[in-house]
Amino acid sequence: MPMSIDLANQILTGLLTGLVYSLMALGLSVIFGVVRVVNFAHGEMTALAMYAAWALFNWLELDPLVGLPLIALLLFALGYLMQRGLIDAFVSKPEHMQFILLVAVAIIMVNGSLLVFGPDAHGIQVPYGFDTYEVGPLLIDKVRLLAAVAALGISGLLMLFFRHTMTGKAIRACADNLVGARVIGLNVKQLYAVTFGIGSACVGAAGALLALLIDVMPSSGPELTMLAFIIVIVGGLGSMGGALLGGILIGVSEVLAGYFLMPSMKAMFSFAILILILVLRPQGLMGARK
Amino acid sequence: MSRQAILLCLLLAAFALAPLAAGPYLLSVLVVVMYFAYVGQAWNIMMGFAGQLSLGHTLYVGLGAYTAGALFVHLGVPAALGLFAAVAAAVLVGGAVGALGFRFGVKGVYFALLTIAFAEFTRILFEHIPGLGGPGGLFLPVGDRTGIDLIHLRGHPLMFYYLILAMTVGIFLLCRKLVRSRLGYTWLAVREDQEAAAALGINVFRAKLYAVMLSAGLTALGGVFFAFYYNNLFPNQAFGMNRSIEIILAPIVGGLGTLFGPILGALILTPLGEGITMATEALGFKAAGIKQLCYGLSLLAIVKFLPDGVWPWIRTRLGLEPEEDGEGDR
Amino acid sequence: KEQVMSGHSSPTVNRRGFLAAGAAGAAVLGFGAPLRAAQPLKVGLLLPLSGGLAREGQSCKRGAEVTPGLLADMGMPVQLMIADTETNIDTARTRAEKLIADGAQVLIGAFDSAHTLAVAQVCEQRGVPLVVNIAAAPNITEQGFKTLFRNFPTAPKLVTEGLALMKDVFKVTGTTPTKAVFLHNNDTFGTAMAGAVNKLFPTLDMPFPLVETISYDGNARDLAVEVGKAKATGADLVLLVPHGDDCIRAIREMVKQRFEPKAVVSPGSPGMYETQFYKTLGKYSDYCMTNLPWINPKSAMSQALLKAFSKSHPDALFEMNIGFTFEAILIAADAAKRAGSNDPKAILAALPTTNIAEHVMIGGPIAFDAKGQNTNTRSATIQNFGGKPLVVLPSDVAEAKPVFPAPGWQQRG
Amino acid sequence: MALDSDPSGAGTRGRRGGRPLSAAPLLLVEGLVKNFRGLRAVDGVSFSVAAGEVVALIGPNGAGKTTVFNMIAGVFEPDEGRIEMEGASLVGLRPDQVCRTGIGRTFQLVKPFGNISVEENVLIGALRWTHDVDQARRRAREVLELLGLADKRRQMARGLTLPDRKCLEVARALATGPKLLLLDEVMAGLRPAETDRMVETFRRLNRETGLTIVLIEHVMRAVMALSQRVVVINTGKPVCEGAPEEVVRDPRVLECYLGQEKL
Amino acid sequence: MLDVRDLDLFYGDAQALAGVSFTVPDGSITAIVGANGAGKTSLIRAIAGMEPPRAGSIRFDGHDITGKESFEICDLGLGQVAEGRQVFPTMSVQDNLELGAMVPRARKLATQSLERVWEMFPRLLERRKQLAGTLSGGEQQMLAIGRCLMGRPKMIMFDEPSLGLSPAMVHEVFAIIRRLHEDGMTVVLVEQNVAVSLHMADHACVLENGHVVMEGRGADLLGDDRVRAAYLGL
Ligand SMILES: Nc1ncnc2c1ncn2[C@@H]1O[C@H](COP(=O)(O)OP(=O)(O)OP(=O)(O)O)[C@@H](O)[C@H]1O
Ligand SMILES: Nc1ncnc2c1ncn2[C@@H]1O[C@H](COP(=O)(O)OP(=O)(O)OP(=O)(O)O)[C@@H](O)[C@H]1O
Ligand SMILES: CC(C)C[C@H](N)C(=O)O
Ligand SMILES: [Mg+2]
Ligand SMILES: [Mg+2]
Repeated sequence: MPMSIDLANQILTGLLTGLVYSLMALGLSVIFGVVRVVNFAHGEMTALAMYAAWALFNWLELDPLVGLPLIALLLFALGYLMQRGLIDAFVSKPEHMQFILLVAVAIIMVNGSLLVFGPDAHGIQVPYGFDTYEVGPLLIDKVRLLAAVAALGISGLLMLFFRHTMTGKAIRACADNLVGARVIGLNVKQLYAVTFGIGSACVGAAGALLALLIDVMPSSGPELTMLAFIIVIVGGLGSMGGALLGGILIGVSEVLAGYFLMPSMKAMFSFAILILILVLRPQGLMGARK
Repeated sequence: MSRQAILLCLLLAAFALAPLAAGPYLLSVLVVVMYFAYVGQAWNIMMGFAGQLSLGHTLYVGLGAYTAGALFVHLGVPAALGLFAAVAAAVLVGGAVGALGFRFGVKGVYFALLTIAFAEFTRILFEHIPGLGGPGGLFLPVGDRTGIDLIHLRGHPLMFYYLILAMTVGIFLLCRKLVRSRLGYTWLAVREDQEAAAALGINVFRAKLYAVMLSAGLTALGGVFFAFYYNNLFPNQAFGMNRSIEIILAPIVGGLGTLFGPILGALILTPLGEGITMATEALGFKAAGIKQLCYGLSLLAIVKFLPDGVWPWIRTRLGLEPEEDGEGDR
Repeated sequence: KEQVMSGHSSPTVNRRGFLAAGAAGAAVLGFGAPLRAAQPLKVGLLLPLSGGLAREGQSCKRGAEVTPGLLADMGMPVQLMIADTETNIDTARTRAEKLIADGAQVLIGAFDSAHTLAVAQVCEQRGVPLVVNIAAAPNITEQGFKTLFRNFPTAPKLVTEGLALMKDVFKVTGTTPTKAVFLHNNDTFGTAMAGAVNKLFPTLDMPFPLVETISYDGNARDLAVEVGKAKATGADLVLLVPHGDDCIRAIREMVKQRFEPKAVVSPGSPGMYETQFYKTLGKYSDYCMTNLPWINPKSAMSQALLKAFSKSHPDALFEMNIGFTFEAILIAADAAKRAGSNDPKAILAALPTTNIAEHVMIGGPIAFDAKGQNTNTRSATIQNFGGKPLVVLPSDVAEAKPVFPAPGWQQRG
Repeated sequence: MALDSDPSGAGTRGRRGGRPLSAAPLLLVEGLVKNFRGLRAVDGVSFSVAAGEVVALIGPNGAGKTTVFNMIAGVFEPDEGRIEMEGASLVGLRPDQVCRTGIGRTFQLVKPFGNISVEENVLIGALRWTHDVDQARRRAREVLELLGLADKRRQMARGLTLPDRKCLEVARALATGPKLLLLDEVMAGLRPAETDRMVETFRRLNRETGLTIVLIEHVMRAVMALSQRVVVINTGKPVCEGAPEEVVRDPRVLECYLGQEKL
Repeated sequence: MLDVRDLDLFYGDAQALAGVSFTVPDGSITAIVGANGAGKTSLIRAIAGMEPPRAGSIRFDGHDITGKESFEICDLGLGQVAEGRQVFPTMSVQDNLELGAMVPRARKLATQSLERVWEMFPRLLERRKQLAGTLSGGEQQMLAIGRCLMGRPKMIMFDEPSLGLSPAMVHEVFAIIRRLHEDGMTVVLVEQNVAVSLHMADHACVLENGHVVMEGRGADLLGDDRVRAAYLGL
């Protein structure tokens, strides 16, 4: 009996954490969906955002939840400039070129942060860092709950943005039919940069939230990149709902794998899911076949 | 005798005589260079010739290394025999990955990610196989460090250097032959346009499968060398993502699909890394990470300014026309 | 120049005699360096300064940086050549070659078992001695290396002493847990430790059963499941073998999940005594115990080292990595001094007869067995009080009394 | 205009007259249907081609001509209908298998192997029937000679002009040594003179080697000159079928395809 | 209105346009005819700034637009109805139209423009919420035209508006084009349906392999034997 309670607790945790991961993955998905470039430096950017959150917290006592918009803005700028100055020239190049380009970017980011912040893991201790709500037999970790809610909210806003604002529609138009977009005189370069910016802003927000849940160190980047991939592929590259679903799925499945198999195997389990999805439904659970 | 052939002979002579000039340190660097030239060429078969992007290629290095290594450690099987098992294992797995991917029409980025997934999956799997040491590592006992025992692959670094040099030359000649063979042309067709290839009676699925399996097998040979040169294997070192990246850098920087590309790329990248280390030390930058930072920047510069790779660029400078050097634009 | 020095024996003798005087003078005058004519020993230091193990590597480096000054005053001039293995085997290997090519006469390293093994290959090849500062994998000394000397306990030894010390703790405090759960990082070091625990635990008739062994990925982003699983076993003692920050995540989750073991004890691993651990966890970091070789607070040399260290690194923690890295260099320098030559061959010849009674780590005199393993290392129990690690056992070097069971998370002021 | 095609036309009539006698046609297409997400691209197209015949398939853009080719060539599987080559069904075969039954095809949107030389492009086609690369190369040169591309054989295919690329498509298909050649708008973009030359080449192939040809063309000049029979389809449905000179006078064809003269 | 001089366009090493020169008189319907692959679409793409020409100059409405970005050119009032309609399949008809008014010059007028398009194409009004991808070919063509009008162009280039349309629909589309012309719009018309387009055009030029081989009044070309032979097969 207590077994099942523990399990319920774990699943809840996985679900909440998964939501935050989805927000990060969402960035990757948005970027690929429009710009058609797989951002292999995604996790590294997330790590940068986490460092930013840490810095704001340590130097200005700014709670990540408060600093979030600022960090999102910072990452937006970063993404915008990256697309403009670097990636734009590669959008029409073959995948492996984009891969190398972004790997180079990733290497620079990882070691840049090593130089600046040193090798230590940086964690944020908010006053409420150890609080938990007790709901009946369930224990809900306050930080996780806040982060998850925020993540959900931001994802919602993003969807609204793409559905109802003119810029959002224009960006969708680019993804929908690039030629058409140019035919009616949309500034595609600009919109791409904005999209990359928005994707990065997601990463920024996610980073701020993740900083509450996990510690950041230079080597966190690659891990997170992998995680983001698994989530978006499972959910469907380019599908926003997919990213959310994928995040929750991976969050929960890792918990289950850890609980019933061996925690050190949980990542393996996720990769197994990834392989299955790629083989049986490459477009992902919610992706539309192109 | 074409200019390419001449160039080739000069290069070979240079490498053959290098140890006379190079001290043990340079020798160890050269071994790494050759190693990456070799595996780079093996990867190139899959990507450069058949156009299938594998980003998890270290999977085959690891499989080769662990198979031969384990056989040697547990059953005392000499490398000379173990390599057959190693190749077989890699070819099998490669075949499986290919079959799964291609049968279900997994293409482009998705196939690339599939290969990563398999590599990572295997990494963690191997961390949970006690018989292979798990994360604790698999250690190959070393008796003789001075002699030359090619059967057990035990002996002096010079032996290893000439071995990997031979392997690199071998794979170079093999690819040269392949490129002009029926299979080679079939791959080119598949790389360029699968639909058109099919319309010309080419079984695209099989062609791609052959490419993966051959590439996997040859890469596994590199893995066997890796195992017996380093004598200790760890899953995260053998199967890690960074390894896959290291493998593909040389051929891409050197020139994708060309015969010289991988060699040239390795000749550029490994020394570049070493050079940057010395430079930063000389300039008194002690901070860790600065080297990799510069490395990343150089990489960025290369892909940005020589997107087709260094070799094609040099080739036009040397006035070697693709036709003339017989390797087409590959 | 080396050749000349080691070639003729007489000048060496003179030099040695002179050195002694110089050292004495140095002690008095405070600066002896200029007086000394000796060639400083070129020590190549290999550490993971970047990449996955960068944290630990850097802390070893801090220890190394203060060493030459101290050794100089002891008449053992050394010149450090520090190289970064980037937590990568290839690099470790080529860096080693490079150091030797640049004239390193002894190599020290390499914190990680994997890299140590790679470097050992090179040293064996080149006949250059390798003094291992930190690396616990047992098989390092089972490879039959002639040039490798390790001043760090093997995983089994860490575990044996770690568990023994636990029994002492229970004896001293008069409380015994009912059952324990074993959590370990699934990396090279962690599995070596796990192997030892699972092999030795039954043989050491411990007063409590080990109900479950849980291995986790050191890179795991959070340890919620891991801890949840541990909690589900209902154990009241947690044996934890982290390898770095993971212990922070583990403790944090315990608090959040209201998992209240009598104590969290490491049978011999780094982590729960590091600055980061205290900074992040605050009051929750207290009372955690670690059983592993520690700096002997009572030793004069430790005091000297501590003084020098806190001068150059006021806010860095003075812990094991520093001690062992210092000792590794000390061992090399001592061998060179006894050999009266900086020639690798001579040092190699002198190392087996090493016998250093006065050093910084707890334990007997530093001496190596046939395999090049120092068997005189001794683990101590350190426990955290107010964000500082204090030695609580063995009593002869203790700085405080062990507290067990630890007060619950919520009961802490 | 139509008179142009008379010399062969004579022979043709003979063959056309004889067609009912010849047992199974080389290619038989019956009741083909293909839908793309609701859009009915091909709707009940039927026709048959006797060995040695030249048949043209015409119709406005989007009529479904290329889709018909794609179904014959095994790119799409028809939703309904039969496709038979020499009495054996082609339905369900992969494109490469169809090719091995002796059907060569060109693509309307040319698909040259851009990064290799023209000669190698054709060589790859020839490797369909020989395993010997040198033999294939010799064959490639013959074909290139025949189609007047010989002087460009060392160029990278991507550097060719469209007409040359279309020509390369044909060369590649021919090199596979097909019994039946499916040509999708290979004359498009050729100047009338070039068109005539190309037409002459195909005529010769047809006459000398008995090569059977089905061609999709918008260039009526070529259709009139080359084909012995014309099949007209519109919005996927068959409109009419017959001798070229009859078809171009058929009001339905004028209405749906050639465009009304008076407006 | 439009003046093209010695335009060269390459795709990689492949030349698509070679020294193309022609002019479009203000308020005219100018037809550009030519076989598939003649370079018609390339020409239009080059003018619209979607393919950078290698040589030559393009002047539109007094501005030199050579090498300008497509969005700048659109904003000068040069609209196009591209080959294959190029609507946004997964977006509603209304979204499609509104996006047409994203160019600065048309933003403020978006609402009026929409009204105009509604009354011009009542069929689109009925389907305003429908996804463009699910419209019939003809309706998509209307949408493409409507979307173009939302951008308030001074001149429209039509690339094969009748492509893949049923004859009836072709009539409708041409009727629309004629109506636009009567309202004073300058029109460039690229057509496969040579007969019809030459009938409509008061000015025309024939493109072959990227060269202009004939230029003149539509009716004259229609009478020209070579044209009849090559493009009408008569
Ligand atoms: N792969 C596909 N998916 C969806 N629709 C398709 C596909 N291929 C063709 N179509 C549609 O089927 C119809 C017929 O296309 P097809 O290419 O056969 O026309 P065609 O007769 O060859 O025209 P053209 O003379 O322009 O080549 C068109 O409406 C086209 O849009
Ligand atoms: N994106 C491209 N890349 C390479 N070549 C191209 C590209 N687009 C067109 N071409 C080539 O440029 C030439 C002209 O093509 P274009 O589409 O302009 O002809 P068109 O007259 O519009 O033909 P259609 O009547 O079929 O529309 C052709 O050879 C075509 O193959
Ligand atoms: C963690 C240390 C005490 C041991 C070292 N990291 C090793 O790999 O063995
Ligand atoms: Mg067609
Ligand atoms: Mg066109």
